[in-house]
Amino acid sequence: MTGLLEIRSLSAGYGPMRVIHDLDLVVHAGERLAIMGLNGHGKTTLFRAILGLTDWQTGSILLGGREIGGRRMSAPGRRTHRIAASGVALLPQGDAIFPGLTVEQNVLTGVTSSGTWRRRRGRLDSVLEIFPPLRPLLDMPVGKMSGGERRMVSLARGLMGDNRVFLVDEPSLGLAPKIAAGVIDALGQVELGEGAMVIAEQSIPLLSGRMDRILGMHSGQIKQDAADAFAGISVDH
Amino acid sequence: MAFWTRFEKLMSKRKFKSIRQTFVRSRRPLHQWRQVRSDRHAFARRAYVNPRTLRREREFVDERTFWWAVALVLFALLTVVVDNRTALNVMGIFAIYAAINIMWALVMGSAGVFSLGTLAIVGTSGFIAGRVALETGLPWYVMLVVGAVTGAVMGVVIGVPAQRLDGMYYALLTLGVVEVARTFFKQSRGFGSASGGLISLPTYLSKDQMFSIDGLRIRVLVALVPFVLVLVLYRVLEGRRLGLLLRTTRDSEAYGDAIGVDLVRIRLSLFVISSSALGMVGGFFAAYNRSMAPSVFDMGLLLLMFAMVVVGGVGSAEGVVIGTALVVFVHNGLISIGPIRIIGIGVVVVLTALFTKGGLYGIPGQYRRWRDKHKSERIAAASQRQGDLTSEEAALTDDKDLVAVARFNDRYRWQLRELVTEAVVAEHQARPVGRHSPELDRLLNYFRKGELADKYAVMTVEPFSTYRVVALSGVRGIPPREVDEKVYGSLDDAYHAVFLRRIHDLMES
Amino acid sequence: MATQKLFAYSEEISVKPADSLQVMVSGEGTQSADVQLVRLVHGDAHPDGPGFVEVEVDHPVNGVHSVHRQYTQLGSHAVVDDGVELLEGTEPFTVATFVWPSLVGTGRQVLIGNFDLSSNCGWALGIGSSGHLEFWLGDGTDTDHVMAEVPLMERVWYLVVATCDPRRRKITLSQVAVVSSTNSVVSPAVPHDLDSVVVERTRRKVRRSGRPLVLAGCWDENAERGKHVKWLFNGKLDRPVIVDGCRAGEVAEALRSGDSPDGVIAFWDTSAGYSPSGASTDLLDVGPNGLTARSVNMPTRGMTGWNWDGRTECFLTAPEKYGGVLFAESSMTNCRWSPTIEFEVPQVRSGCYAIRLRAGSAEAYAPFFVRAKSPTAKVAFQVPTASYLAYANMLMAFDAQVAQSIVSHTPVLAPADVELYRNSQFGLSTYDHHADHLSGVCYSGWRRPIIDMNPKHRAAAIDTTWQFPADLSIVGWLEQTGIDYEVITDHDVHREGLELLKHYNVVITGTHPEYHSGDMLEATEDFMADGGRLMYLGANGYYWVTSFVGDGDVIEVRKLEGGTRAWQARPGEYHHMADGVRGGVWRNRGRGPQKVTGVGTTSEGMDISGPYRRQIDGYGAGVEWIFDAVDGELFGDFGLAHGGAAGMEIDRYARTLGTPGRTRLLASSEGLADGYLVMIEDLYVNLPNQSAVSNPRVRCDMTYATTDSGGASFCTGSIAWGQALPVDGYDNDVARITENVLRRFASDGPLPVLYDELDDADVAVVRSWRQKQDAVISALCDRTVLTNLEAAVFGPHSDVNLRILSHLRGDESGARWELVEEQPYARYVLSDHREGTTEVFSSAELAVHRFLLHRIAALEGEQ
Amino acid sequence: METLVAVLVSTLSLAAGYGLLAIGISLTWSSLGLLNLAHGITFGFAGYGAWWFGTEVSANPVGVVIAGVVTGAFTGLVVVAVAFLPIKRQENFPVRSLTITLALNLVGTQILLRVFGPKAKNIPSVFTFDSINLFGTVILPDRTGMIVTAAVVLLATLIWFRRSRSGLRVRALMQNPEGAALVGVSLNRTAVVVMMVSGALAGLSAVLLQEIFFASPYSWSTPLIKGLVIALLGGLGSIPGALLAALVLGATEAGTARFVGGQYVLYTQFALVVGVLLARPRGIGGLLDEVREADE
Repeated sequence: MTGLLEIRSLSAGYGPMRVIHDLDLVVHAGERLAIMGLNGHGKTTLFRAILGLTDWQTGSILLGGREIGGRRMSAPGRRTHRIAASGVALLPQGDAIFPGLTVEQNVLTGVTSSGTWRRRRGRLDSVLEIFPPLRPLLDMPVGKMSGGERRMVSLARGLMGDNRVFLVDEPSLGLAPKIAAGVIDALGQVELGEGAMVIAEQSIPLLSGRMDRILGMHSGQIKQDAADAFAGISVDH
Repeated sequence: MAFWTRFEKLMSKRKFKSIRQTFVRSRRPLHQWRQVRSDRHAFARRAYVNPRTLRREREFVDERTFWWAVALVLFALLTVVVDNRTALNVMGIFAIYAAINIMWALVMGSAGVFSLGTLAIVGTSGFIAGRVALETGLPWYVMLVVGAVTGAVMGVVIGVPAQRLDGMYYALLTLGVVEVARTFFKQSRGFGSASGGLISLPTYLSKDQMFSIDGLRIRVLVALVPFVLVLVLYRVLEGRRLGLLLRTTRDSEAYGDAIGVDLVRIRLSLFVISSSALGMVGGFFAAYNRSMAPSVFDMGLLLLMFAMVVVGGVGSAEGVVIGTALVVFVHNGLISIGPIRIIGIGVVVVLTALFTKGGLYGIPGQYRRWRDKHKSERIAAASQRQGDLTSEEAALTDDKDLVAVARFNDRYRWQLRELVTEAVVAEHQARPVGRHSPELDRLLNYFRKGELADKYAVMTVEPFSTYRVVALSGVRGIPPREVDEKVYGSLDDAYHAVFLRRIHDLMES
Repeated sequence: MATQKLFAYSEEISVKPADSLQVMVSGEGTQSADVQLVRLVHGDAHPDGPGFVEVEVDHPVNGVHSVHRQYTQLGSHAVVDDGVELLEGTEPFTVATFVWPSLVGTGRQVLIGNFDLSSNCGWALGIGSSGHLEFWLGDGTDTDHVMAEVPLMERVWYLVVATCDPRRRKITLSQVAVVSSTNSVVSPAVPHDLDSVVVERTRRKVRRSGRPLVLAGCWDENAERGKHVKWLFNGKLDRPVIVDGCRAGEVAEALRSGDSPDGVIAFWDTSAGYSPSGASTDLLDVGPNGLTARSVNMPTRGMTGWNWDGRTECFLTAPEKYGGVLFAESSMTNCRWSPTIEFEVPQVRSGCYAIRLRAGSAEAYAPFFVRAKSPTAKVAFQVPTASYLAYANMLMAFDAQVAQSIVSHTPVLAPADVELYRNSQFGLSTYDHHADHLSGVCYSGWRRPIIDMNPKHRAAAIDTTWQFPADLSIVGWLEQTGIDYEVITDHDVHREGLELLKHYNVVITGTHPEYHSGDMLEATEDFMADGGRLMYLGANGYYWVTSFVGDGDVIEVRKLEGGTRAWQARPGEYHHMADGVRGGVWRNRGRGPQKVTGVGTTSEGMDISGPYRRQIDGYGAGVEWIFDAVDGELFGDFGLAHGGAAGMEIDRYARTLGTPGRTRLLASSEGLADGYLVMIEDLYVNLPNQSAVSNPRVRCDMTYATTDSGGASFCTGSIAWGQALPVDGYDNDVARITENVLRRFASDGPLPVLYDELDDADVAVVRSWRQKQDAVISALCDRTVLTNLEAAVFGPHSDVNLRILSHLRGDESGARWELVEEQPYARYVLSDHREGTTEVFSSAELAVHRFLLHRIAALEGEQ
Repeated sequence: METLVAVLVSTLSLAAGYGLLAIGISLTWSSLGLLNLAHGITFGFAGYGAWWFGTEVSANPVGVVIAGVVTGAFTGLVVVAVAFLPIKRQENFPVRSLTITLALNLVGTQILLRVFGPKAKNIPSVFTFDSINLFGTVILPDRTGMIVTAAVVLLATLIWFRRSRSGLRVRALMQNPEGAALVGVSLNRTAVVVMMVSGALAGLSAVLLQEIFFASPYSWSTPLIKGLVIALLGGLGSIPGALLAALVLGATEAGTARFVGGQYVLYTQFALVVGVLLARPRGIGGLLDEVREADE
């Protein structure tokens, strides 16, 4: 059985630094997958490599059987828009949002096709149901909002398009535990259909029971069986 | 020197037979000549002992003075030798344009003002100097003085807003200044709107010299005077501590405040001084041409001058002069081939901007950087592949012990990474200090031995209750830096946090 | 100013009631400070103990006093107060010196001159920031300089000569390396191109600075600080000279041949002034004008000079080879602040006192010790002030790469440590290096703020109290026992000797009385021979040879080979400048402490501390009273120092090193970890597995011994002991044992007579330890894959296998087997003498492997 | 009243012409960080394009306008290919691109000179309907046409920028290039679109302003400077700011010409701009949002 997203012997890094080492990973259609790992073990870099944002990368990344990765030694970000347009949504950790636009406009930039653009109202409503705190803030410029609210905007934006793969980078980061749990619940509600969702997290308890599969990531490699060991290691935030 | 021969003779006598003492044979004494009436050395030489050969290598501290002297002498000789009027004209124009461009480079480079209004200052000063000379009948050199004063005034008028506006805004505004000046002098009767500018201005040539080729030679040679003056001014302003400071600090007012220097003030005075020099050149320009025309404000000329500065490289006087020589030669020397030559200049400008970082003069440096980068990339790639240094890198290191240690550590880290397991991490968390398994002990011993710089330590916030992780500087007097915002409620937690960071660093190294 | 800072020190260490005492204070960000005289009772604020305890003492000095910022002159240098006009440099002159730079290229340094930075006047011969020899002259507006052609090389002796002719405005500057086989870092066999001669004309003339000449620095002055010395030199100078007229060649020849040049204005013969009682601190001028150079911040004398040939070790036997004077920009032995408070010591009980200062958030203590006006108590607590000085303002946690390896800990820093590191203007400890990272600090003075003397201070490297704050745990315990005691200091014992000690029945030491002078050792020995009783409640004591300089406020220590040392004195520089004695550890001078106390240093390890296990001797006749009211074999598994009474640094019983035969080994430590390694002086060759986990002699011993004159010693062998006393409100086994001993020792009656049961108690301890260890090792064997051994019998081994092998090698049971090589590489015979069997093997590997398997089987069989 | 109407009409027509130029400069700067000084030569080429079509193919007004617009858009394409795409990721991009666009002016002028000669060309009139009489003032047809056309086009641009999906994507790019890439915005494609739109606007203005500036090799410099000055006054990068600035400068020009004298137009305009910038270094748009920082 082939997966929706197949990564084969991927290595990637920044400058002379190699963060991902010969990584193999298959994400199947319809599944929710969690990648656990301590800070700095390459989770964010893996997502960035899938979107072509690392300084260099080698190996193969197949989306629905089509190569979107391959060997690239420079020009980070050159292919990113194409990869994004092909249905990979990165819901990033940092502030990759547009501070001068309002919440509504920010979320609307997530629309990936003109078909969806015509149906944007309905789409917007359903996304706002997942993030109710955003509804009263629709006309507020994002630059004036708190960190937690910004994260919600960037998550909402990722859900607007017709994406096949959702890569969610540390959704709990910077959020109060209660809100973080709510966000994870909300991500659980997203209809995946034939798509898939990959969530990178440091904290196991937040995800337990909500995921189809949990993998451990350790020093740039996926350890298929390592998930349990991480349960014993609590991580300070 | 008599004293030295005697010194050497005395030193070579071996009096203490009991000690095996040798005196390394010394070179002849080094005489350092100084510039006349100055503490500075014109051609200072310095030597250093190459640590790998143990041999002395002597070199000029700054070779530029030497090459400038050679170039100026050659130029003067060329003036005398060349028999072609066009060539001599081109040389004269070159001298004047080079003087203008050097000051322009100073304004853009050191003063950090992106100004396109240079020609407005030159032209206005020339016009006003010419007008004054015509009204008063004073000789030509007065025009230089009047020009300098006018330039200084204009420097103040257009320099002050520069301190308030952003780079691009200011650049465009100065473009407006040129346009305003052009319109004004074109329309103003007093400046010869009827005759197309001021004519019959005083000059330094006598009537019969004016048309002879020898007169032309004198005309060109005298044009070297403002050029050299401006060059000296550039070296003085640029070489001074404050010039360097301005270059390195550009936009950092905070740094200026920190060292108690009013950078804004210095930048402004630099701008005014260079504007005054531009005014002086403007006055000379009027005397050189015996006329002033509003075409000096034309967009076309501005573009050409800009091309000269950009092609050579705005970062140094040398670059500017080379660019000026090139563009003047093509533009004024090759008139016969028509507008295509200007298209050629434009193409060269585009290519320079596309492919170089500091103009043509910067190409050798750019090549060196490219080569170094390439080399270091190769080294990085090789070390990634083989896990140690390249022979190239090893050969470049004086202390071979460092090479051996680096290679060892690289291998050792691979072994240590194998030891990092969840079990080890859990063991450390359970008991950060005390008896440990051999694996954990090995890891800890490696960490404890590490370099001081950036070595982790724990900082007490509240004794017995609150701790943070910091990193040592390794330099006496420089306090540790905080590595993150996290606080730990017990020492064991803090020790474990340090351990996790070290494991992380080991994995990433 | 946003934050307040206070620093203080007291002028004297040890005072008596009615003495007058000055306290020096520097305050930043505040104009005044709240002064309070306090008696210090307990320092460590650890939650398991009683916390910080001090008692405020009524005194007229209490109240608000005004303070101001005081500055400290850092760096050793020498000032020539006389002959200012002779050394002005406005007439032609020649200046020459031998120089051995130890740090070049980090900043400007002056070798000699009267240059004044604030006025740009005067001249100086120095080293530029690029490491070149330079001659500077100032004409009052600007400075001109002439620069040598090549930079100076560190750790190489040069003869440097400069001539300055103001009339012809000509300066010559020459440097010639005078490398011998012994004196520099390079050898004459490998030619280095180091020499340079430069001739140059200048535009400027020297303008008289009106300042005294300085060796190793130049003047600066500003409104805030006033006059001070800057651009300090790092390295050695030898025989600097200033001569009339320009005569470089003659001066060079004279210096080379050891003569005095002609036309001398001043000639500081740095090889003069040595005598059997030590060296003069000032540098003597042997020229006609007698311009002695006054030392500031103790330049180190008795250093090897340019002509040292390695045949002598001491400046007394060949003074002419010892012209070297070491200067260092980080030297500081006395702050020389002006007194802020002066008061009369009140009629208080003898003890540890301090002036406490507070202003806003800042707090400082200036501690001092009050002796009894005349001794009345039976008990004396000897405060190890010499050891306090040795550790004063230690920066190792920040500065030494190996610090974390030594203590097996990540440092735990406090803001005060960071402040000290940032400023480091209060001098260094004898555990630090100078700014050149080459020269160890051998002087430490009392007259400076010492952050380790703050009663609340915790040692950054190990996160426990150390020295004074740790000793306060003993003081706090003494206070609550109600036993009458008095404090005396090392300084008092050094000065007064037995005369002082003989007033007391018992002398109690601090937790770490490491630094002792010969006079102090004699006093202790005489005291015990006289029937005195010693309670040595610490470890690693009586270790380093220590000298007191001048009036005793500064100690001198040279760390030599053979001791556990933070630095290493350079060859030929082993003798103390203060009194000419050889430094190093007392053991290497034949005075190991075991001979007197019964124990001596064996290990240090700061990771964890453990409990004691009562040994066979501990149950013997005549010692039961020591364990009165102590139940169980294991005790002391608590403490403020890493959770045990046995730890930090530890001493052990060792007959071979002189422990007397009648010494009882009452108890030994257990459960120490890998941080505890054998002291290097016990190792002649490096061996694997020398930690407390695998070496039975890495332990601490509690001993008790008596002398025929009624004297006795009780040793705990552990630094952590003292910090275990205060646990549970001083109500614990450790405190009970100590109190049992103290009450018996303090009483005038005789001690119970001891009968020896075992000749060498160490053998018994080692034997029982080995039996337990056999079990541990055989357990390891079970889970280890022994095939690893087969694959590589002769190494390299895994960590576990190495441990097994080390254990087997140290075990005499192997004598049962014999392995004979009958034919090399072909026939090996292994015979078992007990069973009478033999086996034959074709290779050494196979034979050895079988041999090991037998022994492992035997280990398991014995269980 | 008559005067007032005349000044108003003059103001509006000038504002229309300059606004079309300035909005292109502002748009390019804000979305691409490129200060397009080659906007001048785009204007020049577009004028020649319209003239060539009008004289060689057909004088049909619609055709002439389309010819100008297409030439402008095509020139914009050339500019983006030379001055943006190859260097967009290199250091010191703002100064490099500025240099290249200046050099393009130099090259373009010489090409025009070589191909068409120095003589000015007259573009055929576009608006041929009758004059309008408003409160006694006769308004010429090209004035009316100019105002109406420009107003419609500018409004359409503004709506496109504010409301449409591609406008939103351009604005996203202005604010966070990496974020834009993550939602599938292509920098190259956006750059081409923006430059073609701004080139088309320059082309339109070249046709509309033909009465004032004939097509000649050097005639682009004054419109460029005016366009730049308006963009500056509006606060580089702010589109509403640029429109407002166009009105203000148009009014100044019309007022000065009417009441003081045509030769003083430049001075009053310049004084106004300097005054505003000294008071508000970020121009009018500095009061509004979405101004791209000059020193990135």
